[in-house]
Amino acid sequence: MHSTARLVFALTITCLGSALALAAIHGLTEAPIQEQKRLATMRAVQEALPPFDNDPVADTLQIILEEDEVGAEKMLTVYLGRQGNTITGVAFPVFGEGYGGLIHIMVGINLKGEMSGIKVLEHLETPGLGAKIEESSFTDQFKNRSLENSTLVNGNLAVKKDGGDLDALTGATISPRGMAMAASAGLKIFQRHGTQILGAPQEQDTTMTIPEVGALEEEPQKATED
Amino acid sequence: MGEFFIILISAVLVNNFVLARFLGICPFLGVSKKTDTALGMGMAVIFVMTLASIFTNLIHNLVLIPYHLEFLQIVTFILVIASLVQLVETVLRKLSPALYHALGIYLPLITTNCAILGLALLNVIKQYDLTRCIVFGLGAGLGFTLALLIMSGIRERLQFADVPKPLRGVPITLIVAGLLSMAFMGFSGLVKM
Amino acid sequence: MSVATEFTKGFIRENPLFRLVLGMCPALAVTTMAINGVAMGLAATAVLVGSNLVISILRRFIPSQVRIPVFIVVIASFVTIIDMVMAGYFYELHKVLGLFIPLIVVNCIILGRAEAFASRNPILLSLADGLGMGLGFTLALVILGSVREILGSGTIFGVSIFASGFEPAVIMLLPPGAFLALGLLLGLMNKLTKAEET
Amino acid sequence: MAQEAPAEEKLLHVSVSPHLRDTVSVPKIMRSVILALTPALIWAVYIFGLRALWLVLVGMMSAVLTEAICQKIMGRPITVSDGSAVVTGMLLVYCLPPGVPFWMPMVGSAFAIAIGKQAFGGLGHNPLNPALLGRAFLLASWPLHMTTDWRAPAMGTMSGIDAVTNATPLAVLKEAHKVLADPVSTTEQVVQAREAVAQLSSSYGNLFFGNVGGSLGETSALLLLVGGLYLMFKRYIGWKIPLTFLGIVMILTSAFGGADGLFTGDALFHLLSGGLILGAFFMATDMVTTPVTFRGRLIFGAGCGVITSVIRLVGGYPEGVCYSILLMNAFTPLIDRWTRPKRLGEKGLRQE
Amino acid sequence: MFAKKTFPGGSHPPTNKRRTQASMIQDMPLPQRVVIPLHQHTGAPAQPIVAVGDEVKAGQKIGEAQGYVSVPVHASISGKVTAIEPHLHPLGGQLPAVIIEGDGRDTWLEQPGEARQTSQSDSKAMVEAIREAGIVGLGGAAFPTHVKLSPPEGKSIDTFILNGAECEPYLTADHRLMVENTEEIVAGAKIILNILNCHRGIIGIEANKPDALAAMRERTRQEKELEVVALQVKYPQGAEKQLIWAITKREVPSGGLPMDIGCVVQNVGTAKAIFDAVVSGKPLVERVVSVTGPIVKEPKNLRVRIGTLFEELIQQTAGTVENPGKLIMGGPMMGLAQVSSQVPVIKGTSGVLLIPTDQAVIPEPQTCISCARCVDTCPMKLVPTELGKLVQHSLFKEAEKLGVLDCMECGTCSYICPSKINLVHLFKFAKAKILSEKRKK
Amino acid sequence: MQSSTLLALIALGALGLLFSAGLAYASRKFAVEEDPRVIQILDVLAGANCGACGYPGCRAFAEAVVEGKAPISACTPGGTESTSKIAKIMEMEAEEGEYVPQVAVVRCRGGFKEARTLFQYYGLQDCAAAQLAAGGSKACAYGCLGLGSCVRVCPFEALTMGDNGLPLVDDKRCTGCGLCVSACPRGIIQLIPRSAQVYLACVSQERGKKVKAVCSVGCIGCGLCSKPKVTPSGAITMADSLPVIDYTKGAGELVVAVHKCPTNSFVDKIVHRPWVSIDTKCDGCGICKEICPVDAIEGEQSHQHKVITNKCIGCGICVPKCPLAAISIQGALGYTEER
Repeated sequence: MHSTARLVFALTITCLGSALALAAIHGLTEAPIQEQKRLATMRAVQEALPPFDNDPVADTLQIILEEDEVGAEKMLTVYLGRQGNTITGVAFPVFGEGYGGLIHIMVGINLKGEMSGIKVLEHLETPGLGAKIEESSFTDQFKNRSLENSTLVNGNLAVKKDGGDLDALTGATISPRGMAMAASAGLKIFQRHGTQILGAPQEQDTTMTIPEVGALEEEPQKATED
Repeated sequence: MGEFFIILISAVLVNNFVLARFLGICPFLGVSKKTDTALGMGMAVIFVMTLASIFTNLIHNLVLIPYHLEFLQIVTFILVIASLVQLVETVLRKLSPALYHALGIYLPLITTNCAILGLALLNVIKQYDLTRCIVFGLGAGLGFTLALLIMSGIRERLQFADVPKPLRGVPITLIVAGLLSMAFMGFSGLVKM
Repeated sequence: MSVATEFTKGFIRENPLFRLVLGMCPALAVTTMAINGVAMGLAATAVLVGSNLVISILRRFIPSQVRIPVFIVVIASFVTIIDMVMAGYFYELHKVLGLFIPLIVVNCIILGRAEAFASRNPILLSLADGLGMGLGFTLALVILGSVREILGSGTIFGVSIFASGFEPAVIMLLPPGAFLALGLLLGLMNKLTKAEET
Repeated sequence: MAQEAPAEEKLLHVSVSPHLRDTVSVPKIMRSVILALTPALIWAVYIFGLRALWLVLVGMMSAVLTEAICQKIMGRPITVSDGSAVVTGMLLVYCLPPGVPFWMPMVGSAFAIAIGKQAFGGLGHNPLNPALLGRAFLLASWPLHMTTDWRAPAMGTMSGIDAVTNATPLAVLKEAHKVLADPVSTTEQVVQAREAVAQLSSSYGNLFFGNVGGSLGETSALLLLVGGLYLMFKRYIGWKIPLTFLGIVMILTSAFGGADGLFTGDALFHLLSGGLILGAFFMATDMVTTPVTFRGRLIFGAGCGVITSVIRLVGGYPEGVCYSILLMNAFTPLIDRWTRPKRLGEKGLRQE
Repeated sequence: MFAKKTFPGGSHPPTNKRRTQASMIQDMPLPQRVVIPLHQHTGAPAQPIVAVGDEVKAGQKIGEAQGYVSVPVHASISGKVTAIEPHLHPLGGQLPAVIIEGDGRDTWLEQPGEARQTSQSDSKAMVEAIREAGIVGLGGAAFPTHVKLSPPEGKSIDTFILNGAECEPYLTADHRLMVENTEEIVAGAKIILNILNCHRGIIGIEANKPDALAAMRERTRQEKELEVVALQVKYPQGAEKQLIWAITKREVPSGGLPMDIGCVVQNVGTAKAIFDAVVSGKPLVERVVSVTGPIVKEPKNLRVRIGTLFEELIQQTAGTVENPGKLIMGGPMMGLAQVSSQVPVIKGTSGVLLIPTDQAVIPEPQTCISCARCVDTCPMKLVPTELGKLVQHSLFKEAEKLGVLDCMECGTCSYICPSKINLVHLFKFAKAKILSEKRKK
Repeated sequence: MQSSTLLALIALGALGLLFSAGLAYASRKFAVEEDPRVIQILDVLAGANCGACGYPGCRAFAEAVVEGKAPISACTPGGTESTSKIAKIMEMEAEEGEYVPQVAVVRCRGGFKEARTLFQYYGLQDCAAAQLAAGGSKACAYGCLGLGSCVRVCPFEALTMGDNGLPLVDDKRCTGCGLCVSACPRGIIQLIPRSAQVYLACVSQERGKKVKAVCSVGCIGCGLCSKPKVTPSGAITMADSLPVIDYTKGAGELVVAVHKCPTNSFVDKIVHRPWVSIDTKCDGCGICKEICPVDAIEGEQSHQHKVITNKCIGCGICVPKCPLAAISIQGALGYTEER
C-alpha cells in the first residue's frame, strides 16, 4: 500500500505544482493577453471605421439579429466610432461564404450608410488565388459603397460577372462573391438596425434587448479564442 | 441533420485530419505498414476520439468554463485523455480479451497522438456542443482511419517497389502522403465549414 | 559525455526532425514561412529546456509507474505557460501557429527526451540536451520553412528574392507541398549522410 | 555465327516451362496507346493551332528527359524507349488548357515523372497515375493559369494565338446551375442561365466532334472514342472501367444534375464534356494504378463515376475526372485486396 | 449449335498442329538399345528385378512396383540387360535405369491374345491387370492409373471423363490416336466405366479436331453411356480441373482430387493402354509420340517403344533444318526442356519438340505493370501478379495463403505476360520451397 | 486571483488524485510484468534479426533466453562478446569453450573454367529456382550453381560473387550466422572454425572418372590426403569418398595435404605462406630434414641446415620438432585479402 500511496502522492503533487505555477503565470499574462486581443480588434476596427477619437473597442453595443438576417453572428457586437460624443460610424464583424469556407471581415459603415472600410479578419481561400481578397487593391473598391450607390443584384452587391459592379479577381470568382455577400450583409444589418445603433447612449457596454426575439433560448457561449 | 452531415463530410474528406490538418502524423507513419494493423488502429482511434470528444467537452463546459479555469485547458485535457485511454485499456483487457487484442494493443500509441488532443482543442475553438462534438470526433476518427487504410494499402504494395535507397522508409511515405493530400484536394469546396 | 557533445548532437547527428523523424505534425503544419519555423522551434525549445530541467530535478522522486503521466503534466504546464506568454506578447505569431502551440504537449520530441534523457541524466546535461535538441528542431523547421517559402511565395523571411517574372508554386503552401517538401528533404538528408559515411 | 562455334560448345537452352511467349510487350502496348492518342492531337492542332503541337512536344520531351536523368542519377538502366514516359507527357498536356505558358507542361511532366513515378522506382511501381498527378500539381501550384488560360476553338488558323479566352462548357454549366439553384437569383439571371444551359444542350454535335473550348486533348469525344475503341479492340484496355465509369456518371448526373428535380440532368452533356472520355478510356485504364481483379475493376470504374459526379455536382471544381481517378488509384491496393477472386476449388476447401 | 463448353480464363497460343494432325501414326523401327528408367511415374520408383547379363523378352517385367502409388516397368524389347545404372532422365538429372541391348528379334514374353484376357466382370481383377501392365496416365503427369480407378470406400464416381482435348500446341498424338484407334479407345472407356461402376462417360474433344470428333461421335452413337462433347479451343482445356469444370461445372476442391466430386478423368491414350492390358494382356511398353517443331524436317507421330532415345526419334523425322536451340519433352507450354537428346522416351512422353535457337531464348523480364492479363487468364483464378511479387520477395507464407500451391503450372501467365516475367518459374520455386518446409515439419 | 488559484489547485489536484489512484489500482490489478532482462539482453545482441539463433527475431530470442529455453551462446553474429554480456545479465557464467567462432567457406572450386556446363540456363537468377530447370546447369550435381542465393541472403554483405561464378567470403564481415548455409540448395557452404586455415573445397561424393568428367578441381576421393604419410596424426579421414578434416589435430599436416592433393581440391586460406628459416643455433641434427614432408631442408649432418625456400610450403611441422628451437617462421601468419 505504501507504493500506491507514493504513486498517488507523486502525481497529485505534480498536479498541484502545475496548477500553482499556471495560476501564477495566468495571473501575470491575463492582462497582456486581453490587451493584445483588444489591440488586434482595434487594428481591424481602425481600418474599417471613419475617423474617430474614442475607444471603439470599449465603446460597444450588443444587438441581437433576427432570424431572417444572414451573414453575421446572431449576437452581434457593434463597435462604435465617435468624434466627441457623436457617433461617426460603426464597425462589426460579418461573414460570407467563400471557396474554402467562411470569409470573416470587419465592415465599417458611416452615418450615410456607406462603407468606410473593410478588413479581412479570417479566411480559408486558396493562396495565390482567392487569398488575394486580403489585398488592399481589392478591398479598397468597397470604400464609399452603399446599397444605394451600387448596382445591386437581388438586393446585394455583386461582382461584374453576376451583373454587379465590383471588380473580381483573375481566376477567382467565388471568393470575391463571398466578400460581396459579406459586405452586403453588413450594409443590410446597418440598414435595419441603424437607428437602434445610432440611438445608443453614451454609456459603454449597453446591451439593448429586443423583446420579440425568442429564437435564442440559451445564452450563447463566449468565444474563448478568435 | 444537414449540419451534422456537413461536419462529418468535412472531417472525413475535405479537412481530413491527417492529410489536410497534419494531425496524428506520427501514428500515420508508424502504423500504416500493414492493412490489418491500420484497420485495428483506425478502429481504436475512432473509439477513443469519440470518447475523448465527449469527456473533454464535459470537462470544459462543466468545470473549466464555470470556474474560469480555461488556462488549465491543456493540462486537464491531456490528463483526461491519458487516463481515459488507460482506463479503456484496463477495462477492455478485463471484460473483453478478444476486443482487447483487436484494439487494445494500439491504445498506448494513442495517448500521445496529437490528433486526439487536437480534436479536443478544435472542439473548443469551434464551440461545438456535445452532439456536434460527437459527430466531429467520429468524423475525425473516420477520416484518420481512411487515410491510414489508403496509406497502408499503398505501403503494402510499395514493399515490392524498387524505391531509390535514400527515399526508402519515411521519405517515400511522406511523398505518398503528399500525393494523397493532392488527390484529396479534389474534395475541396465540397462542403463549407 | 560532455555538455558540449550533448548540446551539438541535436543539430545534425541526432536532429530530431531529419534523423529521428520526430515532431512531424508541427513541422508540416506551420512551416509555410521560415519565420513561423523559428517561432515554433523556439517555443518547442523553451518547453523542452523547461521540462528537461524540471524532470531532471524530479527524476529521483518520481515512481516509475506514474512516470509518463507526471512527465505529461510537467510538459503540459510548460506548454500552457508558453502559450500564455506568446498570446500576451507575440499575438500575431501566436495566431499563426494557433492549434500547434498547445499540441507541443504531444510532440514526441519532448516526451521522448524526457523519457530517454532527462529522467536518467543530471541537470546540466539535460539542459544541454534539451537546448541542443530544441535548436536542432528549430534549425530543421527553418530549413523546411525556407524551402516552402521560397518556392511557394518567392520570398525568404518575407523578403522577395526573385524577379517579378517568377510565379511561385502555390502548392508549396498547401498540405501536399508540406508533405512533399519534407519527404524530399529527408531523402536528401539520407543521401548526404550516406555519402558522408562511405 | 552458330556454325562457327565448335560443336561441343553448342549447348541446348534449358528453362522452366512454358517455352512459348506471347508477342505483346510493354513497348508495344505503349506504342499503341500513343497511336490511339494521335487523332486527338491532330484535332487539337487543327482547332488550337500549332501551339498545341509544341505544348505536347514540350511535355513529352520533358517527361522523357526527366526519366532519363532520374535513372541516370539512380544508376539504373535507362528505359525511356519503352514509351511510358512519352505517354505520360502526352496525357498530361492533353488535360491542360491550350493557352498555358510553355514552362507549365515542362514542370508538370518533370513532376509527374520524377515524383509521381521514378521516386517509387519507375514504371510499374507508382501508386498513382503520374500524368494526373502532374495535372493536379499544376492546378494546385498555378491555379490562375490552369483556370484561365482557355482558348476558344479557332478552326484551321495554324497561328492559333487569338487571345479569346473561353471557359469550358462544364464551367459555364456549373455557373448556370448555381444561379438556378440559388433562390435569390433574379428572373433575368434565371433566364440567362436557362439560355446558357439550352445552348449547351443543343451543342452535342460540337461537343462530340470537338468544336468547343476545353483542355487541349479532350475536346473531340469522337476521336478519343476511336482511339479508345482501338485499344479495346487490341485488348490492351478492358471494357469494365470505361463502361462503369461512364455509366455511373451518366446515371448520377441525369438523376441529380438537373435544376428542376430528379432525372432532369443532362447526362449526355456530362458524358461528352470535361475530359470524361479521355479520362475513362486513357487514364482510368492505366494498368499500373488500377485494380487487377474483375470485380475490382468494376468497383474502380464505379468509384470514379461516383466521385466525378459528386465533384461536378456539389464540389468546388467543374470537372473532377482527374481527382476521381487519383482518389480511386489510392484505393486500388485495398480494392485488389478485398476483391481477390475465389480460386478454383477454394469453395470446396471451405466446406471441408 | 450449342456453345462449346469451356472454363473461365485461359489463353490462345498458336496451336501449330497443322503439320502433323493429318498424317498417320507410324511405327518406329525397333531400337537397337533401350534405356528404361525405373522411375517413370508419380510415386515410388520401381525396384529392378533383373540383373546385368539377364536375357529379357519384350513385355517382361523388369522392375517391381514399390508401394501402392507405384507401378512395375517392363522391358520394351527383347535382348540382354547390359547395365543397371544412373542415366540421363528426361525429368532431370541422372536416375537409375535398366539398359537393354536388343537382339533384334522382338520376342514377347507371351504373345498378346486370349491367354491373358481378364474377365471384364471382375473389376478388382481388371484394376490389378491395369496395375501389372504398368499403366500410368499418358497425358503427361504419369500418375498410376490403378489408383485413380480405385476410389476409396464411400466415394462413388458418377462421371467419367475421357480427355481428348490435347490443348498443348504442336502435339497431335492423342488426336491421331482418336482417329485411328477409335475402337480401342471406346472399348477402353467402357472398361473404365465398368470398373468404376459408373454410367456416364463423357469424351471431351477440342473443336479443332473435327475428324476425331466425327469418328468418336460415329463410334459412340450406339453407346448409351458415352457422350462426345466438343470443347472450345483454348489452353489449358485439357487440364483435369478445367476439363471437369467445363463439362460438369464442378470444382475440384483445392488440394483435393477429382474423385472428391465424383469424377475421374483419363487420357485417351490411357484408355487405349487399358484396353490393351485388359483385353490383350499387353503391358505398357510403347506409346505414341509427336516428334515435331518448327525446325523438324518431317514432323511425325511415331509409335515408340519406351526407352528409345530422343536422338533416334529425331533421326526418324529426317533430322532438323538447323541445330535445335531447345529440346522439349511434351508441349511448349508445360513440357520439360531437355539437357541432351540422349534421354529416353518414358511413359509420360507425349511429344518431342525441337525449337530453333532464336525462339528458345527467353526474353529478359521487365517490371510488372499490373496489366492483369495473367489475372484474367489464370484458369485457377489465382492472382499471379501478386503471387509473383510475393515470391520474388521470398514471402512464401503469404504466397501460400493466396493459393500458390493451387497453381498447376499450366504456363498461361508466363505466356501472356507483356513484361515477360517468368511467373511459372517463380511459382514452381515457391511450391518447392513451401513443400520442403512442410516436409521438414 | 486568489480564488482562481485555489480553484485551479482543487481542480487539477483532484484530477491528479483521481488519475494516479486509478493508475495505481490498474498497475496493481492488471500488471503484466515484462522481464527487464529481456530489454537488457536485446541491447547486447547484434540486432540483425537474422534468425541464426533459430528464433524469429532478436526479441524472441531474448525472451527465450530469459525463459531459459535458449542457450545463451546461440547469437552467432554477436559472438563471444554477446554471450558473455548475456551471461552477466543472466547471472551465470558463460561456459567457456562451448562457443567456437565460426566462419563460412564455399566448398566448391569449380568455376566457369574448371567445371563443365551442361546447358544454357534461362530463368530466375536464384540457385534453388535454377535447380528446378533440369537440375541445374552445372554438369557436376554437387557443384556451385553460381547464381548468388547465398550472396543475397547475407545480412552482413560478407559474400560477393566472384568473376568465376563462385561466391567469395569476406572473413572480416562474416559472423558465422549460417544463413548462407541454409540458402545454398546444394549444401556447399559450411561453417568451419574461424581459426581453421584449410578446408576441402568439394562436396562431390562421386569418384574418380565421373568427377574428372565434369570438373578439373573436384575431389576424386583418392584418399591420398588421409594417408599417414601425409597426415600422420589422422587429421583427415575418409567418409563417403570425401576427406573429412578434424580441425583439432595437426594444422601443419593439413598444409601438406593441400600440396599433395592431385586435384588441387583443398583451399589454404593463407595464400602466401611464409617459409621457415634455420638460424645458427642449428647443430645439424637432421630431425627437421627427416620430417619435412616436401624435402625442403638440405644440409649435412652436424652442419647448419638450410631451407630450400622455393620448396618450403610453410606448414611449420619442423618448428616444434627442433630440439634447439633453431627454426622459425618468417613473418606472421595472416589472412590475405585476395585468394
